[in-house]
Amino acid sequence: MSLFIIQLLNGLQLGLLLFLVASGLTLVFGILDFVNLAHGALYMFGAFICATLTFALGNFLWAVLVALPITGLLGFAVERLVARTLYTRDHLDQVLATFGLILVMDTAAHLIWGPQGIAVPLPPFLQGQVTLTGDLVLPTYRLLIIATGLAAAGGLFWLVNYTRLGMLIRAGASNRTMVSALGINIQLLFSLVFALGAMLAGLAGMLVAPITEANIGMGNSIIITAFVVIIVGGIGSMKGAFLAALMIGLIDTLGRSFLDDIFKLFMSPIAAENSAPAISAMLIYIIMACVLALRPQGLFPPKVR
Amino acid sequence: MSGRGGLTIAVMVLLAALPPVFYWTGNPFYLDLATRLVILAIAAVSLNLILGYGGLVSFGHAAYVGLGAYAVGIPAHHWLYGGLESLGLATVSGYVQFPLAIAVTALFALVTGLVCLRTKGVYFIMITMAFAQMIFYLIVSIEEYGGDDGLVIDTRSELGLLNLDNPLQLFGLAYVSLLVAMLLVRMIVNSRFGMVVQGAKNNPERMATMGFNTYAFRLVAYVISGAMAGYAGALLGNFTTFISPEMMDWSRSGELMFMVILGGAATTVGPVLGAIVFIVLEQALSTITIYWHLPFGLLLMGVVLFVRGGLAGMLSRNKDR
Amino acid sequence: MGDILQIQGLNKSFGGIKATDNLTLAVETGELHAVIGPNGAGKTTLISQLSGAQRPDTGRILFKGRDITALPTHRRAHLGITRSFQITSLIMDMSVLDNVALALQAREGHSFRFVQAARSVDGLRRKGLDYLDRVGLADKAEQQTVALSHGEHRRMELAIALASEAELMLLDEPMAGLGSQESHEMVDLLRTLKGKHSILLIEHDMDAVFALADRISVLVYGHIIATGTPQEIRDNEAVQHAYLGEE
Amino acid sequence: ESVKIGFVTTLTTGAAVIGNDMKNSVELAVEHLGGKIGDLDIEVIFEDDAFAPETGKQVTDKLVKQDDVDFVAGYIWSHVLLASRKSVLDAGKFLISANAGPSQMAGKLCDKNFFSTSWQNDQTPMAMGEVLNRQGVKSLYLMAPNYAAGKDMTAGVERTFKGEIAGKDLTKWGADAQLDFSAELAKAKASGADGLFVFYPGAAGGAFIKQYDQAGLKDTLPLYSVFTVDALSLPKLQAAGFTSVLGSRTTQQWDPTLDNAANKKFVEDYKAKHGAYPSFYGAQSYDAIMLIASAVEAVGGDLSDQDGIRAAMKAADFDSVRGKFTYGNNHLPVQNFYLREVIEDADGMWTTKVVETVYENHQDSYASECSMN
Amino acid sequence: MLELKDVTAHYGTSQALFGITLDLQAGQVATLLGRNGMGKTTTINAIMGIVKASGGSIRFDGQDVTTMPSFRTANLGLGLVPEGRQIFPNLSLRENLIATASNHLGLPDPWTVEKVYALFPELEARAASMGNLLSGGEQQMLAIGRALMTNPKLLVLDEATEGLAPLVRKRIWEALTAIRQQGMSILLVDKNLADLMKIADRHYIIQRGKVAWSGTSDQLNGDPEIRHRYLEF
Ligand SMILES: Nc1ncnc2c1ncn2[C@@H]1O[C@H](COP(=O)(O)OP(=O)(O)OP(=O)(O)O)[C@@H](O)[C@H]1O
Ligand SMILES: Nc1ncnc2c1ncn2[C@@H]1O[C@H](COP(=O)(O)OP(=O)(O)OP(=O)(O)O)[C@@H](O)[C@H]1O
Ligand SMILES: [Mg+2]
Ligand SMILES: [Mg+2]
Repeated sequence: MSLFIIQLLNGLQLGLLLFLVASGLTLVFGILDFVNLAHGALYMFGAFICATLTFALGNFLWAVLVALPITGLLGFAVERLVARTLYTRDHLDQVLATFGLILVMDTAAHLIWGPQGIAVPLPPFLQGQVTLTGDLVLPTYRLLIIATGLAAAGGLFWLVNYTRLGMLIRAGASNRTMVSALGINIQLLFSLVFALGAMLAGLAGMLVAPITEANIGMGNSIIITAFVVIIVGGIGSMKGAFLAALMIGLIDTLGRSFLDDIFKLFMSPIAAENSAPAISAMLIYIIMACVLALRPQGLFPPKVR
Repeated sequence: MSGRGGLTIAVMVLLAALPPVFYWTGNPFYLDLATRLVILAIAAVSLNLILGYGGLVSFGHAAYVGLGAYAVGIPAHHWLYGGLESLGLATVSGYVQFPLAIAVTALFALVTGLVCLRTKGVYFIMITMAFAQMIFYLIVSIEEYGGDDGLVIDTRSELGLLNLDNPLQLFGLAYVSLLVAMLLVRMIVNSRFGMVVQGAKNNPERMATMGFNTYAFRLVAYVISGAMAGYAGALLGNFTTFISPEMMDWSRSGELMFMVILGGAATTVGPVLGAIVFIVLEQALSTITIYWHLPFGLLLMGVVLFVRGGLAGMLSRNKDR
Repeated sequence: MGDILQIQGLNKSFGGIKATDNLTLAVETGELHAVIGPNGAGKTTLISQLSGAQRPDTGRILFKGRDITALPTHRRAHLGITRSFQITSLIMDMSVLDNVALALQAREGHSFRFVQAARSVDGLRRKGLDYLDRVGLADKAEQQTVALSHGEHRRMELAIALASEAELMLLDEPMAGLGSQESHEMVDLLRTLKGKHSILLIEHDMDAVFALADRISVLVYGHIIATGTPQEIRDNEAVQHAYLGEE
Repeated sequence: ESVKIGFVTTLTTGAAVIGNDMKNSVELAVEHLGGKIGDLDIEVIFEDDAFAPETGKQVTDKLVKQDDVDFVAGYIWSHVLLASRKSVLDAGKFLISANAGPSQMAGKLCDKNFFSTSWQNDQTPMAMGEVLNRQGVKSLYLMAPNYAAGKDMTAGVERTFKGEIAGKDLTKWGADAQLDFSAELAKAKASGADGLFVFYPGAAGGAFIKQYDQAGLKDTLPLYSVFTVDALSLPKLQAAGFTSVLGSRTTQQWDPTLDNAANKKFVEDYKAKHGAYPSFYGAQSYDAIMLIASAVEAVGGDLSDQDGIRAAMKAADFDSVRGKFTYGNNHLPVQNFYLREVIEDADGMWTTKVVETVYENHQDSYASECSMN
Repeated sequence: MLELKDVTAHYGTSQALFGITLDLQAGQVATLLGRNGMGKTTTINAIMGIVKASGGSIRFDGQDVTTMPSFRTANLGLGLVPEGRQIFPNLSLRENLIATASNHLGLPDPWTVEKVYALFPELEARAASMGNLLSGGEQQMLAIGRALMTNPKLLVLDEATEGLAPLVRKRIWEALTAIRQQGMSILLVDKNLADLMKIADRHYIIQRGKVAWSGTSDQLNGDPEIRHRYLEF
């Protein structure tokens, strides 16, 4: 039983991490209508910048605080140089250009930081484990991730749905020309949103770095999962991204933990041992296909797209 | 003749002439390169049918290529190591393998298309990718066919008088196939069927009001495209003599997409041009530096940012002036 | 001649809004039946249900006596129902003529024809130009649709509806966006269709409505409050109050 | 005149760390040879497989057809080697694996022109299973990536380990490989096993070690790994202070502390040049060049004397950094395997040292399937 | 207040405006007339900076706005009711009103949501509906309200009564008359000539991208020849 609870918490933590990546993506995609494949590259840069700063400043938390605005600036630059000219083009052009950007950023990271990746040390108070009850033990750091993820989710939800800025962002997504003709500096607004998206991606990368490490290619493995999350949730919906991220985090974790046991109930142990990993690797795609087969717009499509 | 018609002919003539010249002048490697290029161009042409003309951005097209290749590899494997004789699938006959590749991919397109085509836009992109990934992991988990280690095709398809072990003949087959594929797609898109598919790209609601069941038309286009990609896959299997799930990875599907867009979506010559530029650049840059992704990425971005309508658009525009 | 279209007890609500409220209406074969009513009364919603774009919650729609309530849009088109859109809906990246040619093609039966080039099918082009000529767009036939002005788009909308030669045409504000002269021309054009097609016309241009309609129904809050000849409607006080003002 | 050697390894993606180490070692070997074998210049052409079998095959084709090399060496990954094998052997060239050791090529697919300076996949985990038996581990939890080598590794340890398997997780691998192991670690802990066996090569290894550290399992669930903790990951782990890796055990056919002259020279010169310990990948690559050199020298630089070169290679008559070894009928080394422990060296650098010899002159179990003798 | 001199404009390579010259005084109401496709909307888009003028100059309130980005022009006090409504589909009706609301000129007694509802009571009941779900007429009213909420001093209406019921149309003319009395200027495109004659001071007839005729309502009324030639009654 306690294993089950731990796995629930692990799933929650994975889901929130996914949400951080997906939220920036859904912000830029759902709101600016810009498909940014290079979101993963920003995630990687966040991790690397933070890793470097951790050694320079001697403390992980300080590094995160300094790295956040830097990734924001990086996002700002990407918006200026690449994204801006592409808003009015179709998605395919955006996909192609940002794919090019991935190649550039990955190679740049390789040139700057080398291929080996950087392991990020945590300050002592985050290194230990917290005993919740009896044998419910969780690494302290994972709790920090849970807290950060929840805070970011709340903040974003409020920003997009309940502020005038949020309204303008949504309005701009559907009709830039009109927003501009009604007196709003839409370019600036879009730059800011893009930078915010980059910061969210960067933050996720920074939080992951102490668990895995800052690594070339880390962005490319997360980006597809992040897309799956926002698709399952419904593009442009913060609520959808949040719930889908949790759902996928939980299903993935629980699938990895219990699928083989479940399979053993109705097939031979050997067959179960072989098919369980195959199925659990496919799991998120199966979920996505099922969701889309039943609800072609995702689980929580925003009221309009 | 319009600028683009001239461009198409020029490209195709060059593509036919250069590779054999390389071969005879002692550069067999460049003939190989051209064969791979032409085969991928077939896949890109097939993708262009649904992506360029139909607006159906399939992000799982590499899966069809891969399935086509496995339709060659699996029978060849059983022919060597036994099994499946009862189904007649332990064979190296191209007359079985190629139709099998087409049939399997058409069926896969039909089944997944039924589901995928209910969705639109980016949802479609992602669900096609999801199905491709499922096939990917499925093959990875089948140890009999090498799992993720892949499968070596020890014997190429036997096709009557053609000897596919001869690189020139293999190139010839691929080249003719490409020509046929281009003509086929051209014919389809200009036909009444093609007009419906193109109309449905922009405004399916209007098309329905006119009386077209757009779902059925798109499904047929999707199946045709998938089957053509499967055929390309069968050729690719014969060419590389080694197949692995890796060739179905989403990044491979992405590359096919890029060939189409780079060259110019919804044009006859675009996908071919895209394949040429993509492969040649990849080859040329990677011999210069292992950091070739950097200039390559910059070039991709440059093309998108500054050249609208892909290379075909740019080249034929200049000619028109 | 009987009724080509019968609407029986139709209901459709969106959340709390009853856009169609137990609506019953019949269109006689060959008549031009106008539906007028205030903004937001449910006129477009009615057309959407008739064309198949939206499903009614309850109620039945009979076309030539056959229940079509559950048929998808394209099947209804085959039976002979077409609509025009209040908010222009065209294939923007095709030429003006291709748009109309597609409508003609749809009438040929199935379009699973893979070999002959559509643009070389003589009948499609010639007839397409004919219809464009009728709405005054023949000289724009080869232009990309997106490059036309608003009023020109509105006229294309009508050309497509005409080209479908449907027995029943559901026209949603065809005059909207037209200049005053073009409106007059359009009235003349619609007049020539009378008798050949049954038309359900939605329009806020009262001059046009009174000039054309055989019968008028007034739709308010999702149900019909009056049906009658133009004169009867003009004299109806409730209608005066709810819709016409003192005009 | 020159000897042309094509060397295929991974120079991009995260796995380029391995490729770089191999490249450094090859270059060091060429340097030690003075850039010449007899009268012939050594020309090494490095190619990047980008961690993908298709790319690996393409660059191999290029080496064979365009550059017309005499030897093709390298290959980190089994699937890349399997994909490229035919291109090299059909062209009648020599193929030397400096790392990958798929069972097929040790058995059914063995070839007269194929040699290995590494091992067969199963051998290292088999040695680990043996160690576990000796240490009295009663139950074991297994974790590895879900791909061919991962399955080979778990199969290898299961073949020799006599205790009970408390559980096994094969995790997602490939482009979107799983790097967060919280769920598996929780399971492993809950299983109550005495030990945890893992195989996580490359970047995944570092990630695994960190999470193992964060989960605080060092005392309750000792770690036994193969190909996970190596000279490439240790500096990173040391920089980040993950001390739980100190003392962890791993098996291998080579170690920087092996006491022979060739190894001393290799390790010391490597350290002097690159400021770090070489890894086993590097050691095997160094050996590959030395093997080629010994064979070319044996035929007096006559590269057309294929039979002579083959016979000379088969003799393995060179100073290997792992000490003397012989070739089995399948042209795979028959060699010792050692148990190594992670320690801090005199200069404060983390590295490994040999604890004991697990196997002496061990031959892989597929040799009998090979038709050569 | 608004002054266009020889303004030309292109869509890609095809020219749509061939030299438009017009001016509009503070507190005046002017109209652009002409058949479909003659360049009325293009003129308005050039003023707003949505389409870049390729030649000539546009001045508003003493400032050159020819090349200004459109949000700057708007903030100088231009409020647009665009052709085809262009409601934000993914915002609720109420959000459509407040998202871009402003009072850059610091006008006393600015427009509020309540005032807009008072003008168009139909809207209040739909306040929470998403923009794209509104009926055509509701969208049109909303577009007018949205422009008013930016508190402009020049209101530009491009076919603002399209698709509105006669009663509502009447109410709009009344409202425009009242607004004008508060000193706001108005530039109008509409097809209901009779109504325009009553409210407008000046008319400009646009023919193939040029001003073919201009004059007062009385002049237009008194010149059937002109009406016949350009507007073709
Ligand atoms: N999909 C929908 N969801 C929610 N409400 C809707 C939807 N479609 C229409 N409505 C509402 O239903 C009512 C009727 O809309 P409809 O478009 O049918 O009006 P209409 O009579 O055509 O008006 P107009 O003359 O202004 O075009 C309107 O109040 C509108 O806001
Ligand atoms: N996006 C566009 N691309 C190319 N040409 C265009 C575009 N929009 C309009 N045009 C052309 O510019 C000319 C003027 O169009 P405009 O929209 O200004 O006309 P209008 O007078 O407003 O007509 P309407 O009464 O129909 O709204 C038309 O001939 C039209 O074809
Ligand atoms: Mg309506
Ligand atoms: Mg206009």
